Amino acid sequence: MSEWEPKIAAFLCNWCSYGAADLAGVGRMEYPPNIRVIRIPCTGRMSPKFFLSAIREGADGVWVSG
Amino acid sequence: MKIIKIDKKNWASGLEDLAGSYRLFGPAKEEEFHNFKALDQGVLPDLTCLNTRLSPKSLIYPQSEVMFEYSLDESQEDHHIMKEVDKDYSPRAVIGIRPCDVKAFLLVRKNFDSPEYRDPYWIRAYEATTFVGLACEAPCNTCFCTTAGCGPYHEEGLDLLLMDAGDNFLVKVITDKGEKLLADAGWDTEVNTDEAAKQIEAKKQAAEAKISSFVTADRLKEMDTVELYSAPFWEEVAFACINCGTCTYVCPTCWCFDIQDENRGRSGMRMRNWDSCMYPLFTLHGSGHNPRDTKIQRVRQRFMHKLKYYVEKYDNGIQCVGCGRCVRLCPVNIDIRRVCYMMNSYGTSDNTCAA
Amino acid sequence: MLSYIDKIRETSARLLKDCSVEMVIGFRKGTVPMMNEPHFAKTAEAVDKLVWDSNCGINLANYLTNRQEKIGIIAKGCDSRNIVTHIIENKIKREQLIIIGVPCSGMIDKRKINAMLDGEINDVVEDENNITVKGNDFEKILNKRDVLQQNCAVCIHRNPVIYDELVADLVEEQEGVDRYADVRSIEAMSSEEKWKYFDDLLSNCIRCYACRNACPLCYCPTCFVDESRPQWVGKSQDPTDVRTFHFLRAYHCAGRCTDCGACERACPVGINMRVFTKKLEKDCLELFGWEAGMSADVRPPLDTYKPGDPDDFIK
Amino acid sequence: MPKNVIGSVMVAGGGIAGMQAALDLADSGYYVYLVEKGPSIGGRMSQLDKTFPTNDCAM
Amino acid sequence: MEHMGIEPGRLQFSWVSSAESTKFVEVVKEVTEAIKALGPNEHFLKTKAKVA
Amino acid sequence: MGIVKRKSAYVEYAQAVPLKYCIDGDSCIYIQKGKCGACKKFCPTGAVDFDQKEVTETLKVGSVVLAPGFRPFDPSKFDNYQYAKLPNVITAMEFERILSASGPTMGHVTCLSKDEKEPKKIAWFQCVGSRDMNKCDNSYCSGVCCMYAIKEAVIAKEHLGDALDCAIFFMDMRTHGKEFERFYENASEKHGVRFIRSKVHSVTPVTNTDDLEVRYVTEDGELQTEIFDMIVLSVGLEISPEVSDFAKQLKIDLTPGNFCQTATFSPVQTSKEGIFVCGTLQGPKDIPQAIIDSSAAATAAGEILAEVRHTRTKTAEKVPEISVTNERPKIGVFVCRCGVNIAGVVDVPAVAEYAASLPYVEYATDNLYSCSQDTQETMAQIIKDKNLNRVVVAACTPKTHEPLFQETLVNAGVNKYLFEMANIRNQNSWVHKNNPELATKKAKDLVRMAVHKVALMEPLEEAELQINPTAMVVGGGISGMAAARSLARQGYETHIIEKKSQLGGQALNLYRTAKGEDVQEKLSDLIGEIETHKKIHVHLDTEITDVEGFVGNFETGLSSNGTEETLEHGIAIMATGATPLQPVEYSYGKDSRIVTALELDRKFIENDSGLKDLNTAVFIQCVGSREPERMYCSRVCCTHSVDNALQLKKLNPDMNVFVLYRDLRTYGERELLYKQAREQGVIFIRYTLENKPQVNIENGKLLVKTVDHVIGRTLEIETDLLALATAVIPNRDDKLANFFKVPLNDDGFFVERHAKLGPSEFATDGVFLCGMAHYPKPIDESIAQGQAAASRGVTLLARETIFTSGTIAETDPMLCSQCGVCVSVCPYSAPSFIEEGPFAEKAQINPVLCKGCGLCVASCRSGAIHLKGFDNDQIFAQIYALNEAV
Repeated sequence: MSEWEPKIAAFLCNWCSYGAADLAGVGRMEYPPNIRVIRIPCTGRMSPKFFLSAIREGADGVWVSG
Repeated sequence: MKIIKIDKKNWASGLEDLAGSYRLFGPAKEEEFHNFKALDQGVLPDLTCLNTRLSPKSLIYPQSEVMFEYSLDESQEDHHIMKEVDKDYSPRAVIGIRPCDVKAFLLVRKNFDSPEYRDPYWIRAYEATTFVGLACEAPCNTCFCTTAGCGPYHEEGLDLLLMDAGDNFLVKVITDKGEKLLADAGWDTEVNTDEAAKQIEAKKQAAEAKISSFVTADRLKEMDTVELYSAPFWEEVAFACINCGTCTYVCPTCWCFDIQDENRGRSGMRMRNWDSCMYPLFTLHGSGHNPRDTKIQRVRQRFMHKLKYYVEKYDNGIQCVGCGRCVRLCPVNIDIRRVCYMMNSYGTSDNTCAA
Repeated sequence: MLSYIDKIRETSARLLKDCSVEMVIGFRKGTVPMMNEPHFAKTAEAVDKLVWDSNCGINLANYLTNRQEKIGIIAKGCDSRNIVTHIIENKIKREQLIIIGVPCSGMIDKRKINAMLDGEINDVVEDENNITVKGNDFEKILNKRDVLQQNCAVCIHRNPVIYDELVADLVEEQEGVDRYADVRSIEAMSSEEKWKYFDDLLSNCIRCYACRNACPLCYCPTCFVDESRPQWVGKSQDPTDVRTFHFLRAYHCAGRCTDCGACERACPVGINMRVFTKKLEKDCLELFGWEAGMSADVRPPLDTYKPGDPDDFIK
Repeated sequence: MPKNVIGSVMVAGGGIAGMQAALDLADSGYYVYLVEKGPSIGGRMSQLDKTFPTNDCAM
Repeated sequence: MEHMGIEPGRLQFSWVSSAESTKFVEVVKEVTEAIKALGPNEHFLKTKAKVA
Repeated sequence: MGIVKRKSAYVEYAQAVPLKYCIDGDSCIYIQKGKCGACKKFCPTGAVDFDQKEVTETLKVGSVVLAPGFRPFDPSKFDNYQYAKLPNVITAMEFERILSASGPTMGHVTCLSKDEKEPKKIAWFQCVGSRDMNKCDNSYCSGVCCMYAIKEAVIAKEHLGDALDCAIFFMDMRTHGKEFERFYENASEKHGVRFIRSKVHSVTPVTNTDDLEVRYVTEDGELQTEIFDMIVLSVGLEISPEVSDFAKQLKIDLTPGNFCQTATFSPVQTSKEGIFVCGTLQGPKDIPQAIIDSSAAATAAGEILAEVRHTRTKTAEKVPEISVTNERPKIGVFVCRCGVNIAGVVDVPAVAEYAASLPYVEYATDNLYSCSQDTQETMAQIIKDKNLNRVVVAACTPKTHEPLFQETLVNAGVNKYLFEMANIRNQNSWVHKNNPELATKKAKDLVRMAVHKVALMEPLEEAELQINPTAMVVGGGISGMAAARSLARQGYETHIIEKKSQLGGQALNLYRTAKGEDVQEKLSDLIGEIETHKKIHVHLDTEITDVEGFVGNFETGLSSNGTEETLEHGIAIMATGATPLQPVEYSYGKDSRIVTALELDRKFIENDSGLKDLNTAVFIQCVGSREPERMYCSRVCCTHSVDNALQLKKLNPDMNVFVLYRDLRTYGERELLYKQAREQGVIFIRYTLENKPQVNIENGKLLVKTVDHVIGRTLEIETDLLALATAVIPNRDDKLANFFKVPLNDDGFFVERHAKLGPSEFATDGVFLCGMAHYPKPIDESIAQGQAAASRGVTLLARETIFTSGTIAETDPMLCSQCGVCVSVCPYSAPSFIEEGPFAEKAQINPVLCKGCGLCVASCRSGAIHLKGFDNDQIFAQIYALNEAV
């Protein structure tokens, strides 16, 4: 690969950001392809374990969005 | 018997020569404590330490040891097959190990090298190693080796025994392995054996005299196991214990391990890690049942194993070399000497006195 | 100190005698210098073994978890705060306890003392202000203030916050101590320096979990590091796994840690893991104005959500 | 109301309106006959690509 | 996290309601940029255990 | 439509239901000439039967709902547009097919001329077959063409890039629906669609090419010509003669436009009892409005059949669920192309091939449209044949399609929770269309993550829950009452909660409907029925203080003049309505002659004698609407003002009546009023947002100044009455929205579940909406939506029980350390301590109260709580799968 592309684990709330992500798709809005979405039922589900383990497993960043 | 003298001036150069044919290990100080480390080029073992904080058992039996690798990738031909990993069993030499720690390997060997089972990793590592012991001139106040089947000048398990004699080291040659190491190092100044032996004996007496701490284990073998097991003092012994497992981790004679697989994506490895009978998970069954569910059972197990079951099974004394590490490092001051005393004197009139 | 011991024994004996409690949990004299052993007394004979000195650093609240009987417990400031947390978290009922409060003047740090001396210590004698240490060929008098455990040196809750009996008059609380100098110095580091700092800090860890087990907050039936379904923290000494353990252990103590120092004291390899918990303790104080274990009536801030909670970190 | 009321409804037209009415009726506990002239239901909406204002797929 | 030496920017939080697709896209861009700027994650990677 | 040749054996479209081939009698050689019959020979299942004859069946039903729909206007007869002759003049329906991925060009926009070139310039002509008495008889407005033309223009640009020139020739831009105005604004501002206000005179082909020359007159009267590659005729909707004949047979009254005659207060009732109407037969309309009145028709039919509910229905047979316990995961992966939506960006076969290489994947394939019925059936068959026990579908988004695919699993006997979707459309192909390589990579990552997760999924059970058969309607306006009436007529106890001391809402201020009915009279009839109905309980002067519970079992705290009570109900309908804007412009408040539209209605209601003495009256439209801070059309005001203008003319035919407007939006048959007003001499003058009318009071004279758009000169009108058509402002109630966890949009209207398909319900189960709280609307639409909300509610109430989600938290008492964090932290009070038994004092979770948010799981230090479907190991599996396996 020519340029390093970060891989970001995105923990998205099913009801909020996940919906927004879908809507962004409907709106055909372009954004960088670096995020890998993990759907969680609510940001309350997010646990530091997930952050740590994502980082441990080689994610370059973690984004939690409610 | 052969005794060699090494002028301390030749110490460093000899070690340097050895580094060509051996991987060298020795005590090294890090911050406040000594531990055994692989010695980098030109680094001398620190022989001033009383004893290392952690026992050298990890040199032969690492805390985490990978045994096999495997792949889960079904497109690979050898998927789901355990493959042995390559390990380095080239000759190694441990310089400056204490007699008690070396004796401990012989105790552990009962487990890893028995007629029923020979543990390939342990045995190969052990056999690749030449032990250059350092006699204790100034034992710690928690050392009780002399009553634990060992001593500051104990030779069992050693290939060479080194003694500090001012400008020189006196070296007692115990095995051929030791002999070879001396040759590789170019230390070959023989001394008058008789004279040196006398000198050594005197030093030995002096060192042993300095040991004030002891265990009494004379009755353990003959005692009734079930009676001892059901003794009421275990509640008191176990009360303070926090199940941390420090005692087993620092103990040179504890050998239990646990096998775990660690997966990384579609490959993984099978490794063994030290385990401890102090941990609740140690005996947890797959069913969820745990035969040693309570702390008191686990504490009892540790002492019964070391001081009764081992004694009975191997007729080889207690499973302890008196290094005193567990006594010094137990965060809540559970003292094996005291427990041993309580066990040994159980059923007699006097079994409450602390060591 | 001696007067403390007499009062402790007298109180304990009384409570046992009138059957207010079935056992008293305290300390007995240790078998090595500067160590005492947690001990329970059910009989008069055992009561006579109870002692008190500056080597009672282990947090006795740890011994209360899920006990069913009526217990008398000797509690210094930090112990009492952890007893409060235990009560909040249903680990013991207030009614089961008679708390024998001990105003504390700090526990001594044997590592610090050992480091100050060359030889082995055979005996230690202490009075009000001084510690006399004796070895084979030396004897040295140290000012107690200079050899306190780090956490005791910056402690501002030396008196028990909750008690039924008191063995002595309350001591004056320390004022103006700089509790978080160490945390601040880490905060000031760059990410790279921090990384290095913690790498060094944890390099000796042998994962014996003494810190976890000495901590009264750690009472889960199965600790996350021991879970194997899924096993997401490796059990070897892999530095990442070691760090994950320490990090999450600290995280689990967030809003609950009283900085009693039991973890650090218990560590066989001398890791100062308090730098993790203290950071969280400091954050809790700054963000929520919270100090753990001060009242049995309030739930810790991280257990509850309030609309006013700080959310500056969220975009 | 006469007593011999029949608990079924005929919906004429299988477009979006007919389908919705049929679904509502069926979910409300009535038997529905959905009658459509063509070979499949879906009506005009199935010929649309996207719908305004969200540009959702009409399918 | 930050305290331990993981760069603060590696973990990002945001609130985006399901209607705010524009904000979503903005935040994705921001987050990606921020993490790109930090470069690859080099710490806390679980690497293959050493063969001991 | 004949864009391309259809084979005589055909399927209507890829997702058709039922998806069966049929034979086109018009082109089949066998049917036409008695020869061939090849299909019969080759069909392996012997499904072709030429002997099928028309059969007549008689159905006995309790009620009939008419939804026959429309046919697009056929523009062949317009010789000036030469639709029939020129290949590149097409209808909007044909253009839809060209845009569609499953259409004849696979979504590639090309001209229909032989060269099949990509067009560079496309023009849309509005009002083809609508608002036109000249070339056809359709004087009504079709109501949908403005929006679909804009949509087509925007999507065409999306397909062909911004360089494509799109021009829309229109008379009035009628974007009066919810969120339409913003769409219009964006089309012009962001996408650069050109809007040209002109009715095109004629189209002539450019010699020797298929290009088209368009001649039109600009607003200032200049004749212009422009050349386009393609012309799309925005054809209107009309009722086909068969339908109107059928209606006449049924003796159903029709309107002049051949739509069904209905009354404002009973919008889906035909003139024949027991027959109801919905969809375009009721009037030209867009999808959500059709959905609303079809639900309304359903409830209207249900109202007369309430007592025989459940007498004819049968319970569906369930496919027995196979046990997957102790089975090795056998995963099937279906990668959807979604036409070109996904396949146009992502290399779908590569993803499927990659999926096949993943652990436990036994089967992987790609589908053109995974959601189409035949694919669904094929998938179910594959699951059965291959004994799959886990399924991953990589397609659009679980938010819309998860239930569908779960149903497929159920049909194959697999527990529906053994399923995971990888979102490779909404969150991948649609947003990374310029980066196909990375998008394919991302799709593989997402599939891998889903596969790893699904391997760990366990079958889950759903708890059954009783529904309280009581409804609560918030708001006692027209739509709220309509909803309550329907619910009560269907047999459900209904409570109306009204803040004010009187029922009626805004309707109390209205004079006449567009159809000429007297609002006050009809309103009092409705109120009368509400107040006397046994099943309706009206709570006036009442506010909601608190809401607890969930679908089927809400508990709402009510407060009325200091008395508190708790109402238990199974569903809730939000009908909180709207109020008119109090204007601050046009000197409102400075002169008694300046009134709002509703104040004018008041004068009519009170029979104000001064009205007929006026010499001049001026109406100003869009007061507060379609402004940057209120970017929506208030929908009702154009019709209202036109009608009031007519009323004034009726009182005094000599009165000078002016309507100052921006776009006149008398949609549907309301257009007839507009026409009538023009005929009666009402003068309509257009103004622009940049150049609003000026109102001055000089020496007691009320003067309105505006620029006439035709002559381009400033006019000054001295008037005796100035009526301001003020914006409709929702009664925004954030507290209420919060109580029921339902969203509000930026304008303060509630956000429905789906803009098209779920206009009367919320994403939150058991909560519905209607009336002006949804969007401004006239009385008939408000009533229809009230009925629709009731209909949607009844579908829940009639079920009597519902199943809760299987995605809930559960404690493992063996691991619980009873610290109480979960009990303290849960916002829904789901966890509690077990009181007795072997696990006394450990925590447990009430599956009904649990929303599956996972807060307790994250808070549990002991790891004793599991969230089914999103458990630690499942999320970890996804995390571990983030990177390609080492």
